[in-house]
Amino acid sequence: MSTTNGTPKPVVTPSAVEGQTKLDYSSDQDVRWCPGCGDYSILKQVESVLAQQGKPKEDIVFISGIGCSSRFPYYLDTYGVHGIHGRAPAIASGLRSVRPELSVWMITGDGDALSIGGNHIIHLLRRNVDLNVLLFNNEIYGLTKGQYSPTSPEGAVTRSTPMGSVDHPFNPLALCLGADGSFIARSMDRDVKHLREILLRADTHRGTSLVEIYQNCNVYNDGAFETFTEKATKPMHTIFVEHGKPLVFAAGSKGIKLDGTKPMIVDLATGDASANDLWIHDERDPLKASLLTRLFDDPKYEGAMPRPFGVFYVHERATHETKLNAQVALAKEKKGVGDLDALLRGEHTWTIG
Amino acid sequence: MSTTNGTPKPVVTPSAVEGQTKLDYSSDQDVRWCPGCGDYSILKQVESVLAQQGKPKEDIVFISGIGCSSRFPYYLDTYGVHGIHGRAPAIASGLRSVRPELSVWMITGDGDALSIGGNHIIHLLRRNVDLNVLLFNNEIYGLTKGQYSPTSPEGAVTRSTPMGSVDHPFNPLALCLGADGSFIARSMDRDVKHLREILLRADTHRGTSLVEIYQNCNVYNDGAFETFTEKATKPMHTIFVEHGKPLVFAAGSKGIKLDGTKPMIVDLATGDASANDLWIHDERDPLKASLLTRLFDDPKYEGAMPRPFGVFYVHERATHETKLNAQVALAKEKKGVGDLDALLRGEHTWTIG
Amino acid sequence: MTTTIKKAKPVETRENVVILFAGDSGDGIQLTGSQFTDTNALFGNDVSTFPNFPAEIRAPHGTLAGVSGYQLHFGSVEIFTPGDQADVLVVMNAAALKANLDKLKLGGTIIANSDGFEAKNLRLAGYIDADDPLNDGTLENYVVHSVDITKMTRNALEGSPLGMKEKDRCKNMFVLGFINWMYSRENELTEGFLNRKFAKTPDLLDANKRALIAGYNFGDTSETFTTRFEVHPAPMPKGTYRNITGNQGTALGLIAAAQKAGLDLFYGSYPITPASDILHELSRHKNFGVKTFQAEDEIAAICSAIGASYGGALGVTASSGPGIALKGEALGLACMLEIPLVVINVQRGGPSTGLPTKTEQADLWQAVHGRNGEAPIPVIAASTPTDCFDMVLEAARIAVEHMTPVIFLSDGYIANGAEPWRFPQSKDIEPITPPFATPRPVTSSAVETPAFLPYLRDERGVRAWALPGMKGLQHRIGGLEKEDKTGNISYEPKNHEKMVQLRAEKIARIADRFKPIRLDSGPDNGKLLIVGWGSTYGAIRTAALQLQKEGQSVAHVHLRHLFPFNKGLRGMLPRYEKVLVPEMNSGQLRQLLRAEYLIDAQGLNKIQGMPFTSEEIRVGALKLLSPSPKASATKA
Amino acid sequence: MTTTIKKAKPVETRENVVILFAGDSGDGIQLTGSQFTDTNALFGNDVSTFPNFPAEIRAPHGTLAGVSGYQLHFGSVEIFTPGDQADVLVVMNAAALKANLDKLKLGGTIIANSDGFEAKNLRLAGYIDADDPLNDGTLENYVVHSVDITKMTRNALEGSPLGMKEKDRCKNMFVLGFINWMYSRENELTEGFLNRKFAKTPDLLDANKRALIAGYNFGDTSETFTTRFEVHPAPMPKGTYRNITGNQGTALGLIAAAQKAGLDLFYGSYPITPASDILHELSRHKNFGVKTFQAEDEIAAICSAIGASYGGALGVTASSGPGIALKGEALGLACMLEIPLVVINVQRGGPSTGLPTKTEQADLWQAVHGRNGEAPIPVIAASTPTDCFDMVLEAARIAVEHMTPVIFLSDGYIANGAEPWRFPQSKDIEPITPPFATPRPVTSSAVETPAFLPYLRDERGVRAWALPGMKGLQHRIGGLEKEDKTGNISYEPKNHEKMVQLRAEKIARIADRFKPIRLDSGPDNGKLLIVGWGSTYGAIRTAALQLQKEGQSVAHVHLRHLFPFNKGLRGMLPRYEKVLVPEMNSGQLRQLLRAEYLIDAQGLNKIQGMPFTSEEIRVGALKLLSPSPKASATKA
Ligand SMILES: Cc1ncc(C[n+]2csc(CCOP(=O)(O)OP(=O)(O)O)c2C)c(N)n1
Ligand SMILES: Cc1ncc(C[n+]2csc(CCOP(=O)(O)OP(=O)(O)O)c2C)c(N)n1
Ligand code: SF4
Ligand code: SF4
Ligand SMILES: [Mg+2]
Ligand SMILES: [Mg+2]
Repeated sequence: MSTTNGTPKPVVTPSAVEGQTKLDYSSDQDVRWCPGCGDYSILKQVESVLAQQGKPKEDIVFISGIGCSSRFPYYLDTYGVHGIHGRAPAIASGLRSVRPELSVWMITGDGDALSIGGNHIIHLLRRNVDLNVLLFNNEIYGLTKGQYSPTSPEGAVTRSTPMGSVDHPFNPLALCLGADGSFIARSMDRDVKHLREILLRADTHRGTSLVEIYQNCNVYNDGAFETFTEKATKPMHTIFVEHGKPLVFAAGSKGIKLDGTKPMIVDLATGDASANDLWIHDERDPLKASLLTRLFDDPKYEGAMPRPFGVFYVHERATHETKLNAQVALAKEKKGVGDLDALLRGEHTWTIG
Repeated sequence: MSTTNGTPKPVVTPSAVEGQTKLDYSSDQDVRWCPGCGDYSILKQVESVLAQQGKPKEDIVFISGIGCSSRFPYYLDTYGVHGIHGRAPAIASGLRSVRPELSVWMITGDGDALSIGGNHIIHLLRRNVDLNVLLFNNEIYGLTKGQYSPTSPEGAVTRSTPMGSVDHPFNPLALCLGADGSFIARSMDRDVKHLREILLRADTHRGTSLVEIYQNCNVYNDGAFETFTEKATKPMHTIFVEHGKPLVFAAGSKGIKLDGTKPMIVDLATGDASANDLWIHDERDPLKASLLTRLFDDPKYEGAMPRPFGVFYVHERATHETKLNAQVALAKEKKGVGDLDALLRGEHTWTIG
Repeated sequence: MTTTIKKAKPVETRENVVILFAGDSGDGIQLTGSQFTDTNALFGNDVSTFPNFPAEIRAPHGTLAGVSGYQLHFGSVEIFTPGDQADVLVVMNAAALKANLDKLKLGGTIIANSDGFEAKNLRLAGYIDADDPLNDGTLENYVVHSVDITKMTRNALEGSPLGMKEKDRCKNMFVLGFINWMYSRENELTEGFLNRKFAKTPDLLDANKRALIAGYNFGDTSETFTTRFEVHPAPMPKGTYRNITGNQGTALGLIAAAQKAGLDLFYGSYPITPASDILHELSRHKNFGVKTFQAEDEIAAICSAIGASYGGALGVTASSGPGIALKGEALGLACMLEIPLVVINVQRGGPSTGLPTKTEQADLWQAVHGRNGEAPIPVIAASTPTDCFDMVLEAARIAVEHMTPVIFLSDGYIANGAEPWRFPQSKDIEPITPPFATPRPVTSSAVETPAFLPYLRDERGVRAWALPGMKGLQHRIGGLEKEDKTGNISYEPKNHEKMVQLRAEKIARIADRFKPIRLDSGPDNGKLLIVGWGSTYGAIRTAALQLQKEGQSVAHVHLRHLFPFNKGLRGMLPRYEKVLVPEMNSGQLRQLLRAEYLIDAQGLNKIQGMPFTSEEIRVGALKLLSPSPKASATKA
Repeated sequence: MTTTIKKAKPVETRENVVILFAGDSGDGIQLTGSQFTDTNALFGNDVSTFPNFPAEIRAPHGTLAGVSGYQLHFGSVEIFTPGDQADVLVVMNAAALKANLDKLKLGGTIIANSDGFEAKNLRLAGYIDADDPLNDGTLENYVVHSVDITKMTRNALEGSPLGMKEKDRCKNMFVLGFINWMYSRENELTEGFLNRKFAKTPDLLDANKRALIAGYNFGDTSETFTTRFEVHPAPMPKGTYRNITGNQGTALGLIAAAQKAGLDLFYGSYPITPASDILHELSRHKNFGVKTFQAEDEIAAICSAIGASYGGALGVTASSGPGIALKGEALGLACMLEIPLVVINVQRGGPSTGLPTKTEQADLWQAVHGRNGEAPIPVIAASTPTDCFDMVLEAARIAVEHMTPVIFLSDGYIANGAEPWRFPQSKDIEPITPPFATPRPVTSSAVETPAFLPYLRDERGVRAWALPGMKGLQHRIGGLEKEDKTGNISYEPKNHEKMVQLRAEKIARIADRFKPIRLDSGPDNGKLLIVGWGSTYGAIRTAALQLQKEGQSVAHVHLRHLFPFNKGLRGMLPRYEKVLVPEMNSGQLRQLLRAEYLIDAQGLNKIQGMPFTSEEIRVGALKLLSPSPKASATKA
């Protein structure tokens, strides 16, 4: 396969590929997650986004590591690689280097991406390889039956920590931003509409689109995110950020304003603060984005800040494969397409007889 | 060796250990770095700090990975492990788990720590294992003779990138802060006084003290940091931050103030701004610290922000080994010190004959 | 309470029984099985079990992929395997039947939960146009008891405040009660278990107990069951016993080793099936000074263990094949540093991710040869669940006393399987003596102190263990080649060769301490020697004893030391006309034996993720003894 | 300009000469050596070189640790090694002499830069109380020419605007000029080289040229040198030649393979000595569609190559022992995926970090056995620098045409050593045919398309290569065991065994394509067969030819395929009374041969980070032929 420069992804309108319906993208394998697992809803939204984007199936590749989440590729009728634990980013980077015209998705879990795969993820982000990375965060090792993960809260009692975990967990998005990720977002399995929107945004971003998805493991860590997902508590504990819009939550009754670099909750109902005073979300501001990632309080505590969802940060910069392939093109242009015989003969030769 | 809870490091006054002079801490091995290598000055300062702290040599351990920098342990008459590439954090974590009373230093390079060892470093930082980590950043692979590293600037022409690197480099301190490091600092080989101060601060901090040290590799990447280290350019391009003090540089003629979350350079000479308007450095403020790490402009560009040096961030939180050993102590207290016979017999037994 | 056994129904005595419980992963099959195992063990039977989990991922209810099984072999005679074929098959639904029927012997008994054979179940299990096997005659060669366990459990729980779902979860207790009755066992032990488990949830406690008793009484009263059975206690060696799985044995062995060496135990590990249970078990015993560290990956796991050993603890790491593959570089470092380290590989089906929940022995080559450079490391394998305790203790003993990493091989079969264990007394376990260096007074200046020689060796070629904190012994070690004695970096050609030899001799000399090799059974010379290693022990032993009964000239030796070999092996092998090496791989031990002893060892290889049956071994041996058409070639 | 050879001084003819240049790492020894090599090669001599670098870390000037050496063997006869002992030793300082004197044959010539023997140098070199070996008689068994090269170079450069330091850096050109004179060679080639190198820095160009000529003229005029030498062209096969190192050969072989297969070359690698130069070389040839990816570690390196191969490129990764150890798990994945992949191991001294700049062959076991599970992977080794080109091409051919990872073994000795290469014509290189699958029309709904079978195999057991983008061939692959043909996940026992066998047979069948095995030299039956592999080729060949001259019944076969073996080997081995296997390890190939063929192969093992000398092989062979005290036992 000879490769081309990082050609822009074909922007295909839904109608582009005739008669593809959502079902079209699902494979013939029966899905094998536990009944009630949050993974089902994510699969559904991805299928729906694929259908809307309407790219030809054969031009799409799903690459994953190992974990419950990483079984994902088997359930889609695209190309797919179920890799080894934590290494999906490297496999995907190699693939995109030689096939920049393909649409590549990467599926990973909190253990796969942040424990064994941590190094590959941060290097993927700094290099900015054009992928949609879906990080299924259920704050547990599901597939191996319930050990704590790098996102499990301190004190978490799991099969490997009967007295509670002593590890301070990662703040995944702070880490990803620290690695200079070019697209950082958070969504949840339970809010399908939001999830769908974010996945669409991710797919259209050119570069590594990292989407952390809060996903419920109803077998080993049920309800880990219920404060954010359940009707009763969701309004007070979540805030959905949108570019150019003020940070409001609690059904518009509360907002967040910035006092210098310090975020504070203000009451909008009692007119002692108005929408104009509020922190206006700017996706392009890396400093504000890092402040957003720091809104990471444990909701259990009094006066905890709400947890942000949405696209935290977007930055357009050249992808790794574009630059790599540009050098190849440039070399061909400057030196001419390689002549094997010239290469073999080298600089100094001598002839005998 | 039975272990104790993370006992506080003995605070020893210089006089504590009789007649130890600086020389005391250097080993009988002759130092084998290239003449002129920045590593020499770092070694010198570490020896001087050890002498000042005056801990008994046998209670100090230096652990390193692989690289020119990682030869460091051989040159000190303490205990030392020259490990394998990138894995020093894991070796050190194991050691501290069982020997929390020791003083442990870790020596690593930009390749060792941020390329192959990236995952271990970020997990070390989040767990907050009590170590002094000296990251020798020379923006090159020295030992393997000059390939680019994860901190080499984009476009860097090295032995493995004749057409220039296409990798966007890490911002090491942003990454470390993103991993929730509890002590983040930067210094340079050429400013020995500053280096010494920072090393002292690092040694007294309880937790993972990460110090990035700009180190000149005069053979493969000579002058990488000269804008920051040379008399002529240093004043305009560096800013030395101190807790509670305003951000001033250029010999007091310029300062940095914060417009919301936006840092801007102001002129102090022409009275159009005064020290009171300036950004006051607060080591304890994680948000401001992350803004500091973002002062990372390439000095070549017009209007580049000066590069900060000093302690960016300090946060006292329990170390991993303290919590781990506390659980052991608690278990012994609650269940009583383990009785092997009771353990072997278990719950249900039956007797025959 | 205690149910009293009415002698109403006739009781037949059996020498041994193989019973296989099967159902949905959600049905609590593993619990039923292990409870019945404990009851029989406590009663005095010899037992051997084989839990067969579904693939890691939980499959939709009622599908073949979701079937969980628990096979128990108990008897009044010595038992070495979970049994080749089952006498009784208990199935909670159609999928369980479909998946396990081939494991039931002809004429065997099937106890089926009729409620699990609805059209839906049948379809999910893949019965063509949902024909019910219970009624369409497919089972005419078996004794079938179709019982609506669901309904009867619900009836038994009438009035209980529990919801239907929770009630149905008590089905397994109904089954257990019934089986207790069928084999003349008491509910007592299980009741005690339930009291502890549900102490805080009286409703669940009550429901489970009621289901248990209901099952028992059902057997007593139901017309369909005319006889019950009795399996007398086995003539086991006098002593006190408990039941134990291989992974438990491994965990306990490590703690015992640390205690006997006076060291803290540091366990650095990254979860992986089927090794994780060792981590789970150890993490519960912190009061023994056990420190468990769940590392970010397998490399960090082994390196943290190396760091802990350097600090003076017993450093241990464990994984399974794919994770062990990641530890190769660090193993080389440990080999160079010459410090104690135990590396556990609970083998599973490979290559790559392979068959995570299935068993295999295909990591032997990796253990013996899987490193760069000349890096000899002792390799030890356990042959049964209880042997895991003894062998990991041996591994730790060698690691500490000989200052070397040691690889301990177990596998999914013995790791999860259980058997009675006549556990030792702490005082009867020989102490382990770490070769600690002796600290030396410090003088104020480094120059004056005569240099400490970290790589000076004793007569066994072992260096001293100098720990940080020991005065005057400061030294630096690492992965670069070292100068003899001083341990300083050296690239000197002759020195390198010498160090390679010193490291090799040190390991070779470990064989000096092994007990003389002895046959497991059979004549000390003859037609055929079966050489086994690891978890094939039970099947080979059973087959060998059987063959000897049949008058065949067959002996069995089982290797626990795979590297270095027991010196006695060299003399033993030539005393037999033929050598057969059964392995759950393509012939890895066979390759090592052929190279070492130049004997034409033959292989009997099964690579199905399932243990050998003793019959497969017997047939394989017979083929070699007399290549006759008689011994039908069940290709193992 | 061209210097004209005045025939003033008598010229002696030599058949072959071994010259060893040695000095500080800063002295430009490697350049002097390689320039003189090129000059002789160009002249028509056969040549073989051995650059011997100091340990990775640069040591203080003048110390033993800092000595860099370059040994060149050139002649009018066929040359297979850099020579056992040197005829001429050129040393720039005392340390260089101390470190290399033992490599000079008795009566050999020493050309010493007297300026490098100041008291300071002598102390640094560790000469006891700074006795000057040039004058204290220690060298009485050698012909010593002490020349103040530094001073003469400075004189020659008088008036040059260069600083003293820069002037002194021209010393190596003075030496080269002098040696050119001594062996009746022209300065021409080097002048051309200098013109290119210093095109942009006329001062340096001028200085280097002046030093070069000064050295030449010094020889001509100086009284001390009475004779010069002549080495006539070697009777090499007709053709056009160039000089090439093993790492260059490997890089070029990979590019040729990709071109011949019509694939892009993707090289994912993490720097490590001595493999890095392959990365450096490849990164200069992007115009061949070569994509080099410097990964964050070795695991990412191999995984990126797997991803690239999955995408339809020729995926290649390389490292040395410690890095290869990290690739084991991913190798297992590639084996399961059954996609092309070339994994290069440029071996170095081990274990662990070992001796990074020294050579060894101790990673053979790791290559053949170093994985979890049954994961057979072909292993191929190169025997000389030029053979690296042929063998890596062979490795890539097998990888692509048989859809499998292949391990290619080189080592530090041939990787850095150079020899003349009669390079092939592109058209004479046989094309490589990837077994691409054929895309199929898509229908609008997945249900209607008959499922594509990614694991359907052809008669060689090879599956088709279906690339993303190919219509209608969407499929999912991974590391879990697969169902035959469909590639769907399967835990079915019999299927697992079948797949293990299919994968093994596929690899075994690759041997069908090997050329018939042939001896390198010697009778096709007799007393002794020497079986070699890898970089020991030159030493063994030289020794074997010598022994045959001496009338010994000795043959030599050199293995390039280490797994699977060439089928002809089975018939060949028994035709000799004894088999000797020389290896730079403890006997790894020997172990494999003994297990496979049950022959009592003997080992000749050298583990010193240095290649065998042909004499060591000869003596070892003689000992085996007639264990007499005569053949003194130089323990290799
Ligand atoms: C090299 C290796 N180490 C360990 C494992 C075992 N393992 C499989 S998945 C997994 C973690 C799963 O957790 P996560 O990534 O969060 O995925 P989830 O199952 O929660 O979706 C582990 C430890 C493995 N398969 N391979
Ligand atoms: C597993 C492994 N991979 C690669 C190497 C080769 N290697 C040694 S040091 C090094 C990088 C050195 O760079 P850095 O960490 O920045 O240290 P420096 O030499 O610059 O101080 C590499 C790639 C190795 N020794 N081991
Ligand atoms: S274990 Fe948890 S994450 Fe895995 S499939 Fe089940 S519910 Fe989902
Ligand atoms: S190569 Fe660079 S980093 Fe290494 S010792 Fe030399 S100067 Fe220092
Ligand atoms: Mg998870
Ligand atoms: Mg560096």
